[in-house]
Parts: sequence; structure tokens; C-alpha cells
Amino acid sequence: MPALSILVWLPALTGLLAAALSWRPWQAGIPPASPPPAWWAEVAPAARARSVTEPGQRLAGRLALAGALGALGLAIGYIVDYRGPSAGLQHVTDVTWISDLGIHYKLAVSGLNVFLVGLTTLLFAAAILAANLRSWERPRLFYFQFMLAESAVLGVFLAQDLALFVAFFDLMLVPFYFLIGGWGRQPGRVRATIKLVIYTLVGSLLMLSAAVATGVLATPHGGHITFALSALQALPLSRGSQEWIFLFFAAAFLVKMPAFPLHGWMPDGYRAMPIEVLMVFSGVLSKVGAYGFLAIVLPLYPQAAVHFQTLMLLLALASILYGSAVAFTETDARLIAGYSSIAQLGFITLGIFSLNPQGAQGALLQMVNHGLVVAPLLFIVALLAQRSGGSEDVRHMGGIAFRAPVLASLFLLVAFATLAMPGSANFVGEFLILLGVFKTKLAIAAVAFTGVVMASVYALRLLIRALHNRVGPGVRSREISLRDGAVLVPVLAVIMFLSLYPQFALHRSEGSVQAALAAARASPYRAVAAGPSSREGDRAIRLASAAAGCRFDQKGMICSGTLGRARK
Amino acid sequence: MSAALFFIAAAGAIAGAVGVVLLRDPFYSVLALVVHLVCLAVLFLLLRAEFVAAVQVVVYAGAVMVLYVFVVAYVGGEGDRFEIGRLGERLRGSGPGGSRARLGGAALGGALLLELLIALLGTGLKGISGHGAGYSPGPRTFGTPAYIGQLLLTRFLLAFEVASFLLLVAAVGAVVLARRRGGIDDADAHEALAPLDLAPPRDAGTMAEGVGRPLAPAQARAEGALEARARSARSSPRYPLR
Amino acid sequence: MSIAWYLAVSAIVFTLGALGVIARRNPLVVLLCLELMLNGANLALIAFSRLWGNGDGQILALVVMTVAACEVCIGLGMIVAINRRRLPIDVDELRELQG
Amino acid sequence: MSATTFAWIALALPLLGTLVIALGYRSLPGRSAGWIGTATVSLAFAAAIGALVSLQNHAPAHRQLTSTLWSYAVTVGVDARASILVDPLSVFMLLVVSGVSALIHLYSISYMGSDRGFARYFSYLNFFVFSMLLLVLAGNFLLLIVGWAFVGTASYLLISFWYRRTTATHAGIKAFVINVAGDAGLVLGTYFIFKHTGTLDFLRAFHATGAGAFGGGSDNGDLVAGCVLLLVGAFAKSAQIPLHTWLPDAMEGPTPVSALIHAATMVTAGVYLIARMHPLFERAPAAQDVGAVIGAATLLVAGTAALAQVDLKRVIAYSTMSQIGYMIMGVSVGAYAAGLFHLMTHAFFKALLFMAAGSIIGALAGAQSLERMGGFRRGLPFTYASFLIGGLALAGVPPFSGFFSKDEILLVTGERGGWHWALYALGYIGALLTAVYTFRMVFRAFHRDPVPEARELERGHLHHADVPRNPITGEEEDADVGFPGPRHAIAERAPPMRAAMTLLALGSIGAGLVQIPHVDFVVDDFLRPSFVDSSLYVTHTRDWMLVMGLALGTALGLAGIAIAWRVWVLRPATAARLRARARPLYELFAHAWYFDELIEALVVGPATAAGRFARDTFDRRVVDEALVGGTTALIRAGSAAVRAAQSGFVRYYAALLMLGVTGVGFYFLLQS
Repeated sequence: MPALSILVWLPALTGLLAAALSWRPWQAGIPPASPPPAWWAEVAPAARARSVTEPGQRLAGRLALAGALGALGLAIGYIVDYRGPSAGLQHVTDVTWISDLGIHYKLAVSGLNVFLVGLTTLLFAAAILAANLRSWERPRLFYFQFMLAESAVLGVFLAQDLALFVAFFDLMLVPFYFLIGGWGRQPGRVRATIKLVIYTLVGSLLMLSAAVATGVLATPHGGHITFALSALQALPLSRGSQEWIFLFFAAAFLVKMPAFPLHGWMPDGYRAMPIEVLMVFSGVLSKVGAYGFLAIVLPLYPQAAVHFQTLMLLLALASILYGSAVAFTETDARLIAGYSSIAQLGFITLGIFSLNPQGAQGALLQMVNHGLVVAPLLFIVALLAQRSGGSEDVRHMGGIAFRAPVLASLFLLVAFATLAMPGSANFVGEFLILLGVFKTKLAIAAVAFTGVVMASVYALRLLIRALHNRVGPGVRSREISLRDGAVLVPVLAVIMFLSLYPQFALHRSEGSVQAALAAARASPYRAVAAGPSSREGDRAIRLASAAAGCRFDQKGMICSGTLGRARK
Repeated sequence: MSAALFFIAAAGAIAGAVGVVLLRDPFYSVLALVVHLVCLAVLFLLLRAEFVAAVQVVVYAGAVMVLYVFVVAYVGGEGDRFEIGRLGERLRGSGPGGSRARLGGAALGGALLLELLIALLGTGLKGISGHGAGYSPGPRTFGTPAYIGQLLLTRFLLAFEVASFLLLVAAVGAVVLARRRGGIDDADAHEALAPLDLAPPRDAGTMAEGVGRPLAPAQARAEGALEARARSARSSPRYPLR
Repeated sequence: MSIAWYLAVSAIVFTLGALGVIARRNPLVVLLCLELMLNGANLALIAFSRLWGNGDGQILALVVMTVAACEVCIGLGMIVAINRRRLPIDVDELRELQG
Repeated sequence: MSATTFAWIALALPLLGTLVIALGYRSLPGRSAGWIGTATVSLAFAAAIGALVSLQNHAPAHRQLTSTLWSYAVTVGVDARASILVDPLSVFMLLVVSGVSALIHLYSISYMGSDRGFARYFSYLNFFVFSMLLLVLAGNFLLLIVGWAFVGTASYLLISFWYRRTTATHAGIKAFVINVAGDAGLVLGTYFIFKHTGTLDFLRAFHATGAGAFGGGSDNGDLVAGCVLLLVGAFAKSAQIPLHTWLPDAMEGPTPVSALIHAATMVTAGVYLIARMHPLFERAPAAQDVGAVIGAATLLVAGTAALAQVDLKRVIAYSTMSQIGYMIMGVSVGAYAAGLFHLMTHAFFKALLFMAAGSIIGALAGAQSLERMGGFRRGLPFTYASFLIGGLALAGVPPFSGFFSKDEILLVTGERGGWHWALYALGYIGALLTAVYTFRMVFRAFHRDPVPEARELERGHLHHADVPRNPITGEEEDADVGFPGPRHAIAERAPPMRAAMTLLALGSIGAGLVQIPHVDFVVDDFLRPSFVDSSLYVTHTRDWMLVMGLALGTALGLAGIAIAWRVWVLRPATAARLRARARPLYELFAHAWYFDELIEALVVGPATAAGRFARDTFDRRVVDEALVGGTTALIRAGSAAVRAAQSGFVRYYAALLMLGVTGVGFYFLLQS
């Protein structure tokens, strides 16, 4: 397989190429051939007409699509090439980037990220295909930003160096800032963009400081500072610093997810984004947070993870219940999808912080599944809006199924996958997650099940309100077009495949997941988490930590030797 | 002898500086600066910096100041009083002149002066109270043009060249900025200045203009009209010599 | 006379120039005050070069003069341009960047 | 071929049918979709027979065969494979399900013939058969859950088949959500069992349980919890109290669907589940008692409710509930063979009843209310005959099938002794009620003086409504949806319907004869290999109890018929008089003991309110204004402060510069 850098930068370069080649300064500003129908403006303000008229529009779109498909091909190659449940990194690219700071440009494929990379490339390809079906203002800039976003996301997933991870994490924000602010739906796209940026930026800055602190604090006296994850895992921090660093990272990731109560940017953001952007944003970017927890936080700050386990579990539970409850009464189809993904990501967080293999496995599988499900769901919402007079409010829909059986069936499949219907891969994910939580904290698992039930309510409610019942006033139902089908069907095919054979993903990720959890499970504080009573727990800690060469003082546990070094 | 000379020159330099800062009229400020520069040159001489002193007189007091004189004569600008209080007033919008701001400004200046004095005089340098390094007069000794020239063309060749290039750039920049048409000029400026371009006053650019000799009536009218328009935009009248 | 006296003078001149920069509104005068500050610095340079019996300070003084000359050129050129645009000759009025 | 191969084939055929019909929904001409569906299911039935035969070739000790196709989710200690378990129990269910399904497919070809969603209907129906077979064949918990949820989905799709009816979509979502709640219980119960046995595979889990995974003694806490949670799943699926409220509403679906899913097969899945899990339940007697009590309660509540309903299909639905109550009670007290035997006979006669009811509804152009029926005896002779057969079987009159199966359940219950005598008594009270409400239907629909439609039918003209109406709300149907369509089907005029009903009628009459006390024990002997490890699998009973049971059953059945005759034929005024006298009791029955209202008030209302609060109040006030508003306000204030510095006064900047220089200098002076 070629080097990973090709996969990471291919999209951005093709985007640039597309922008350059499709530059037609001499024929700018040709008016659209046919004026769009009135409702189209509401569906897609940035789009001028269905027919592509903008000079260079088609070329830019096609080139971007070619780039996305190329990346998809590479990603599939990596998935196929990925060997077995071994925990190790594969296809490592390691170049020293900033030697004085010990920052490496290190990319690698592991069981944790290989499927997320596949998901990213797939959804971006689908979204760019969908974008190709419309005509955009300033198409060259649009497609360039879009592809840049893909590169950034791939970089985040593949980065094996903490500093590099942070860099890509912040790079992600840039193109989306422009995509939402520049092509979003009026009104309120500016407000939404500002909200989104403020939220994410605060998180990113916290994370940046935490990352720097990690590198600095972990450097042994006289040793050379490093940010490579593999190296940092060998140098655990003292418990005190682990805890605040953990909280900073958690803030950044929870905002990105989003998780209750840090989801304030979500409603406006979802309303404002163009549907193509929203597909990848909700499908992929929300996973970055969860992936960060699994790949960065658990290995590097195991004691803090154990210490805050209950807190995180409760937060996740709150997200599940809150998201479900709101999706339960929401009438804007987009926001139903949005709040449902809050609930879904709550499940994922739940699985990760159950801190046992089943939960983490399920969480990883569920990340992929949710991405695969929510993107088509949002696209279908757009299709429904086209048929219901441009409104995405379920109260204006209804009765669409009769003239559009194929669309209805596709929606049916997606809806049932969304509510984690047994037989779908989503169910396998939730099954494993809840099994993990069940083993850790029975009560939380029991409560989480109400989330499962409510999911069926809001998913079916959306389905019925849109497709069934009496025909809505403004509804002009028609069958799904082949081009729209081309966007949906590949994603659905992948959903089907994973539903029939989830083992495909589980088998490959097993080793890495267990490796990611190993530190947290080995942490002496596990004793508290599992200990029958606090006092016995303490004794267990002292024994375990004594074994690990650690001692206690008021600052918490100070380790030396194998586990870590004492810090004054 | 040198002490007396120093005190005279120092008094002159400081007086000149005070004049620059305090005098309302830009033209007088320029003249005060000339005085200041000359006195400074004397101080340089006392410090055995003959060449620098010469340059000071020739380049500064000579060329640069003449440039000033011309620009002041051409542009003028209203004379404003030295008034720190106005600053605060400006900042607050146009409130009553703030004595607090005045006080603050004065305090600031005082603090700066004090610091400089402490910093310069309070340095642990022993020689500071002495007359400096030994000095033996000679053809190419310390401070003579030969000495400076040698330094400039050997050790400081780069600095020398860079400085010359800087001058070139500055000259070009000045030309670009100050030229009549294009760049920053706007349309109405063009047609406003059209009469001047087509029919410059007979003695435009000669000293006579600067001396402000009464012009021919026709031109007086033409220029009067121009003045009227100019005054509307530029708040100060064209500066006449007294 | 001991070097200290010269230094004192340079300090006074510099401070006067600084105050002038703050207090005057006519850009021409502001430029003059800048000259004052530069000259104060020059005096200090030359005094120190005398102190060490070393010419570097004088060279630096010369360079400073050059810079001063350039600054005067540009400054005056801008004032003329401003005047050509019929803008008020007053640093307080010239507040917005796009005139 | 081995039994497992046959089982896989039986599983694959309906799925194949689903796909073919679904993909070819445009190109399939006429009614070919229906014929394809019927063919695939019939072939599945044939395959089931093949499985039966090849299973009987094994020695009784080796009649538990498993077969795995691929590993579904085998990771980190979880072992979920796509594996089936073929043993007498699953083959028994396989036969019943595929057999009844085939007949109902056949029936539907005529009944749904004029519906616009013909192809869709049959793809759904085939999908249901596939799911049901998956459920009964599943070899591990995960696959069981999958099948469990699939049948729920198929049921949802078919309940809201006429999706333009708001009542239908409401009923559908209600059924689905309650079933998902059941699934949740099932999953949670699975967790409890997995926690101790460490495997999802049935046989391994049972073996581990036998080996003492839950400790030596019985009633281990986790085991009881797990079994009770499994029961929750069973109750939701089998419409037992308190998760039964969806079943009456589910009658919104087409009548054949009610016959297949909501009478014959799906709702009996709970019975199958308890029977399948008997090794677990027998170690958790507490859970068994819960099942028995709930079953008994359900059969009473449903029986009483059935007395007061006026909607024909709802009456049959409540009767289904009460019959399943019998089965649940039976398998919970260890009467496995009897419970499954009753499951089979009930499948026959209840499907028959529904088909006959469908025929009447067709004759009335979609009306389902008993008020509008009467005197169809001559108009619909064949329907009348089959309805009567079904009714007699249901009422437990010898020698019809229901008589044997029901009495055997009660017999074994009585044999357990102790407080089970109470259940025994309740069961017989239920039997009386059953006879009464069954023949209330018969007499009100077929006897008394004929309604106009019946008269027309006697003159050979089938009535058609001028405009289709929703039988529940009476609002006009929107014409897009086929039903009731241009023409209705009645058994008398549709050969396929008649064929299906005839076969079922034969079943309802004869099925009881396969197991007659002291004569033959076909079902017992066939199922025994599945229950070798069961300590409760009793077949021998004391004769005096046997005799008493048979006598009691016959007497009560006949008595019930007599009461019905007296009340609804001899003195039709009696019913009204009774209603007037016991108004509160009647209301209680008519509202089915107010369970709907209770659930609405306790669950749905609060959930909706919470959602509203979260969306309208919390999200807007706290999250949006407090958090977001606070942040933005902070940023704004900061930027405003910075902007104020950018006044544009050059002199001001100079002053600041000086200030800075002075400050720095000051710092260094302090340092020195």
C-alpha cells in the first residue's frame, strides 16, 4: 500500500487542483439557464438551480468527486490490507517534524482508526456526489474547502503524535467555518457559525494546553520532550496532573460530539448547514471526539479515566435521555436527526467509559454504524423537504410513501437501522455497549435501555409523520431520482454488509481496542472502581500500588520506577 | 573653556528642543530645531566627533531642514498649542479639557526622564564620570573623517550599503507619495487642481511666491477661487510668509 | 566635562521630544519631535563612543541620521499627499485608515 | 439431507420470496406476487416436513442438532454465531408456523386481491414468515432476539399496512414500541444469563446452568431476575398483562394478518420462549410462578373484556389474549407439551375464526361492528359453518381440538397441587367465559333477523359501500389506499379462501385427536427429547382428575353456549338489561379494565411532557441562553475592551508606547 500521506493529502490536493483547473475568469457570472422553483431557495439558498450553470461548476465538482473516490479506494485498500486482530500499528509513516519540540509527523493505521478512515472517505464521497447534484455559488472555493475538510479529518484519525493530532483537530475547524458561514442557510447562519466556532475553539484551546502540558510534564528530567503517543504511554503522569488534563480533553471532545450539556451549538448549526456539509459533519466529525477518548485519553490518562468513570457514565446517560426526550417532541426533521445523534453518541461514550472490552468494542462499531446511518438519514430529510414544499418540518410532510415506494423503502431501512433494530449492525454495537456497561454498572445499563425504547419512538415517529398518514398540504410526492439513489445506495449497501457480517469490523479492531483499554484496566484505581467497599478498596489500592512501586501523599498517588516518576 | 562651551551648547540645544515642542507655529518650530541641531553639533565636536558634527550641520541643519521649510511653506497647517490635556479630551470625545490627563502626561514625561537619567547616569560604568578614553590628536585619529571612512568601508560596509539603499528607497517613496496624479489622488482632486496644472502662476516655484509678492489681479482672482475651494476642505489657509 | 553631563542632556532632549510627539497635533511638528528624540539618542551614542574611544557609536549615529532623513522624506511626502487630498493637517482628524 | 439443511432451506425460502416480490413489485403481473409468496411458504412447509422426517431418523437422545453458517459477532468473550438449533420443539413450531402461514397466504390472494398494495402485502407477509422461522430456529440468544425483533417489525409493517389511516399508524407505533420494550427486557435478561454462563449459545448456556453456573440451589437472584426479564419479553410479544394493550389496536391490520400474526403465530412466541428456556425457568421457580399468575390473570381480564366488545375482530383479539394466557400458564407450571399442543390447536381454530370474520367483514364492505351484523346464517352458509367449527373448538366442546388441549393444560396445573388449585379454578371460569363470548359472536352475527346486507346476499347480490370508511372512526378512507377496494371477497365466492378455511376447519376438528388421554400421546412423545432435562415434564395423571377435568370442560362449554343462547337469541333484551343493571362492571369490561388509560397516564404522558420541557424550556433557557449566551457575552466584553484601545489617535498610541517603555524600564530598574 502507498504511504498514508498520500491518503491524507490527496483530497486537499485534488480540491486545490479542481479550484485551479476550473478557473474561468473570462466567463464569470452567467445567469442560470432556468430560474429555480420558489421553494428551492429555502431548501438550498446557495444553490442557484438544479441545472449546473456556473462556469467551471461541473469541472470543479467532478474533479473533487474524483479525488474523494480516489481516497475511498485507498481507504478500502487499507481496510482489506489490515491484518488480523493484532494490536500494533501498520503502515507507519514517521518523520521528525519539529525536532526541538520532539513533534513527529507520524501517521499509522490501527484497528481503532482503520474503519473510521473508511467511514470518512465513504461519507465524503457520498456528500460530494450529492453536492455535485446541485450548483453552488463560488464552486471552486466550496469544493476546495470541502476537500480540505476531508484531509483534516483523515489526519485527525491517522495521527499518532499528540501535537499532530491537535494540529489536525484545529485544522478541521477552518474549512467548516467557511462552509457554514459561506454556504449555510439563511437566516442565522452567521450566528450559528459564531456559536460553533466559539464552542469548538474554547474546546480546542483547552485541549492544546492540555496536550502541551502532557508533553512537558511527561518529559523525564534531562530527557528529551516528545509527543509521540507510543512514547507518552510509557511515561504516565502523576494522578493530579492526569485529572485536570483529562478534564480539558473531555471538554474538547464532548463539545465536538456534541454531548449534553455542551450541545448548545448543535441546533443552530444543524439548521444552518447545507445538507451535504451536515452529512459529513454529523457523520464523521462527531466521531472525532469519541475516537479521541478511545485513542488518546484512555491510554494516556488511565488513572484519571478510572477516577472520572462514573462522571462520564452519568454524562453519557444524561445525553442519551436528553437527546431522546427532545427528539421525541421535536418537529424539525433535521433536529430529530441531530438530537438522536446526541443520544447515539451518549451510547458510544457509555461504551467507552464502561472500561471493559465489550463496551469499547461496541462503541467503536457504533461509531462506524452511526456515521453510516445518520448521513443517509439527513440526505433523505433533504429529499423529503423537496417533496413537501421545501419545509423540513414533519408537520408539513405526510403521505409521501404512496407515490415513492423506493424512497419509502430506503427510508424504512435507514430508520430501522437508526433505532438499532436487532439484525442491524447498530444493534450489535448497542448490544456490546450495554453488555459492557451492564458488567460495570448495572443500574446505568438498566436506565440506558429506556433510551433504546425512546429511539424506536422518535425514529418511527419521523418515518410515519413523513411517509404515512394523510397527504400533507404542500406535499408533491415523486419517486427518488437515480442520481439521488446513487448517493444513498452505496452507503446502504455498506450498512447491509455490516449488518450481515459485523464480525468483519469486530475481528479487525479487537486487538487494538484491548490495547487501548489495557492501561485503564491495569490502573491501581481500578480497585476503587471495582472494590466492594471503600476501605477495602483503599487497601487494595495500597497493595496494588505498592506492587507497582507507588506511594501516597496528599497530592494523590506518586509513582516511581515502572509506573512513573515522582513529581515535586 | 570646554566647560563653558558645553554649557552654552547644552543650554542652546535644550532651549531649541523646548522651542520645537512649545512653539505654536510650525515654521518657528522648524527654526528652533535648526538651532537645536547646530548646538548639538557643537556638543559632538566637544565629544571629538568632528565628522559627525560636520554631517550634522551639513545634512541635517542644511538639507533636511530646508526640505522642512519648503513643506511647511507649502502645507502649513494650523498652529496648535502644546497641550497634553487635549489628548484625554480627544479620547473621551470632546469633553472639557482634562486636568487629570494633563497631570498624567506630565507625570509620564517626568517618569521617563527620571528613568533615563537613572539608567544613563546610574550605570555602573566608572568612566562615566571621567572624560572618556585617552585622545591624541592626529591625522587619522578617533573621529576624523579618515577614521570614520575607514570604518564605514571596512567593518560597516554592509551597514553603509544598506543605509544608502534605504535612502534610495526613501527618495523613490517620497516621489511616489508626493507626485500629483494617480495612486491616491481621487477624481475631484484632479479637476479641482486642473486650473493650476494648465496655468501655473507666473512666478510659481520661485522665491517670489514664497515671499508672497502681490500677484497679478487675474491670477489673484483665479487663485482666490481656488483658495475658497481649498479652504473648504483644508481647514488652514495657505501659509504666507510674514 | 564628564560624559555624564552629555548623557543628561541627551536624556532631557529625548524626553522633550517624546512629550512633543504626544502633545502636538500638527504632523509636521510631530515629525520634528521625532527628530528631537533621534538626536537625543545620537548624542548618547556619541557620548558613549567617546567614553570607549571607539568609533562604532559614531557610525551608528550616522546610520541613525540616514534613517532620520528617510523618515523625513516619507513623512513629508505623506503630508503633502494628505494635503493634496484636501484632508485636514491634524493627526487627530486622520483617524480612519481609508481616508 | 440432514434436518439442519432442511431447516436452512425452510428459513431461506420465505426470505427469497420477500426479495423477489419486493424487487419485482412493478413487473409482477396480476396476482403472481401472491402466488409466489404462497409457493415459497408452502415449500418451506415441505422443507419442515423433511426436517421432521430426517429428525425422526435420529435416536431420541440425539435429536438436538445445531448448525452454524458464519460467525456473526465473535469477539472479546461474546460468541454470537449465525447458528440454528433443530430439535423437536423447533421443528414443531416450524411445522405449525409454516403450515398455517401457507394457508393464510392462500387466503390472502383472494382477500387482498383488489388492494393496491398487493405486492407490498405479500413481501411483508413473507418477511414475517422468515422472521418467525428465524425466531423458532435460532440457536443462540442473539439470533433469537433478532428474530424476535423482526417479527415485531413485520407485525408493525402489517398493522399499519393501510398507512393512510391515522388509527392504523397509531396502532402500529404502539405495537412496535411495546414490543421494543419487550426486546429490551429480553436483552437485559440475556445479559443476566450471559454474565454467569459466559455464552450466548442455548445448549451451552443450559449445560452451564445445569453444571451450576448459578450456584447449586434454585432461585439464584440473578437467575430469577434474568428469567423475569425474559418473561417481560414474552409478555410484550404474547400480549399478556400489562403489556397487552397493543393487541386489540393491532386489529387495524388486514384480517388475514390478524389471523396469522395476531392469533396463530407471532403472539405465541412467548409460549415458545418459556418452553425453550425451561432449563433456566425450572431453576427459578419464582419466575415460573410470576408467569403462571400473569397468565391466569390475563385469561380472566381478556375473557371478561371480550364479553363487552362490539367490534368483531376485537372480540376475537381478546379471546386470543385469554387463550395465550392459558398457554403461558401451562408452560409456566411445566405443562410444556400441553401448552404447545394448545398452541397448535389454537393456531388452527383461531385462524379459522379470523378468516370467517374476514368473510363477514367482506360481506359488510368493511364494517366490523357486531351491531351492524345479524342473520348471515343463510347468506354465508360456508362461513357460518367454519365459524361454528372454530367457535366450538374455542369453547372447548368435545370432540373439537380445543377441548383436549385446554383441558390438558388445566389438568397438569391441577396436578401441581398447592396454590395451583386456584389457577385450576380460574382456568375453568375462563373456559365458561370463553364459551359465552364466542357464541355471543356466533349468535349476534349469524342468527336473529338478517340485516339488509344479509338479505341482499341471499338474493345473490354482494353489497358494496358507496364510499370506503374507516371502521373505527367512520371517517372516509382516502381513495389511494386500495382497501376495501372495488370489490370485496367472501369465502363463498373465492375458491382460495374456501380451500384455506376448509383445511383449517379439518385441523380444528381433528387436531385434538392426536393426543387423547389413555389413547395416544403423539405430541408428548414427539416433544419429549427437547425436555429430557426437565423435572416437570409430567404426562401421567390421576384418572379421577382426568375424568373430572373432561366432564367439567364439557359441562362448562355447553353451559356457556346455553347462556349465550338465552341472552342473545331467546331474549335479546336481556343483554341491555344486564348492561343497565351492572353499568360500572360493564364499563370496566368495555374499557378492558382501563389499562390503556393507565399506561397513557403513567408512561406516555410523562415522557412527552419531559420531552417538551427539555426542548422548549431547558434547551432554550439553560443551554442556549445561560451557556451560549454567557460565553458570547464574555467574548464580546473582552473584544469591546480591546477595541476601545484602537481609537485611531496616533498620539494616543505614542503615549501608550511611552507608557510601555517606561514600564519596562521601571521593571529593569527594580531588577538592578
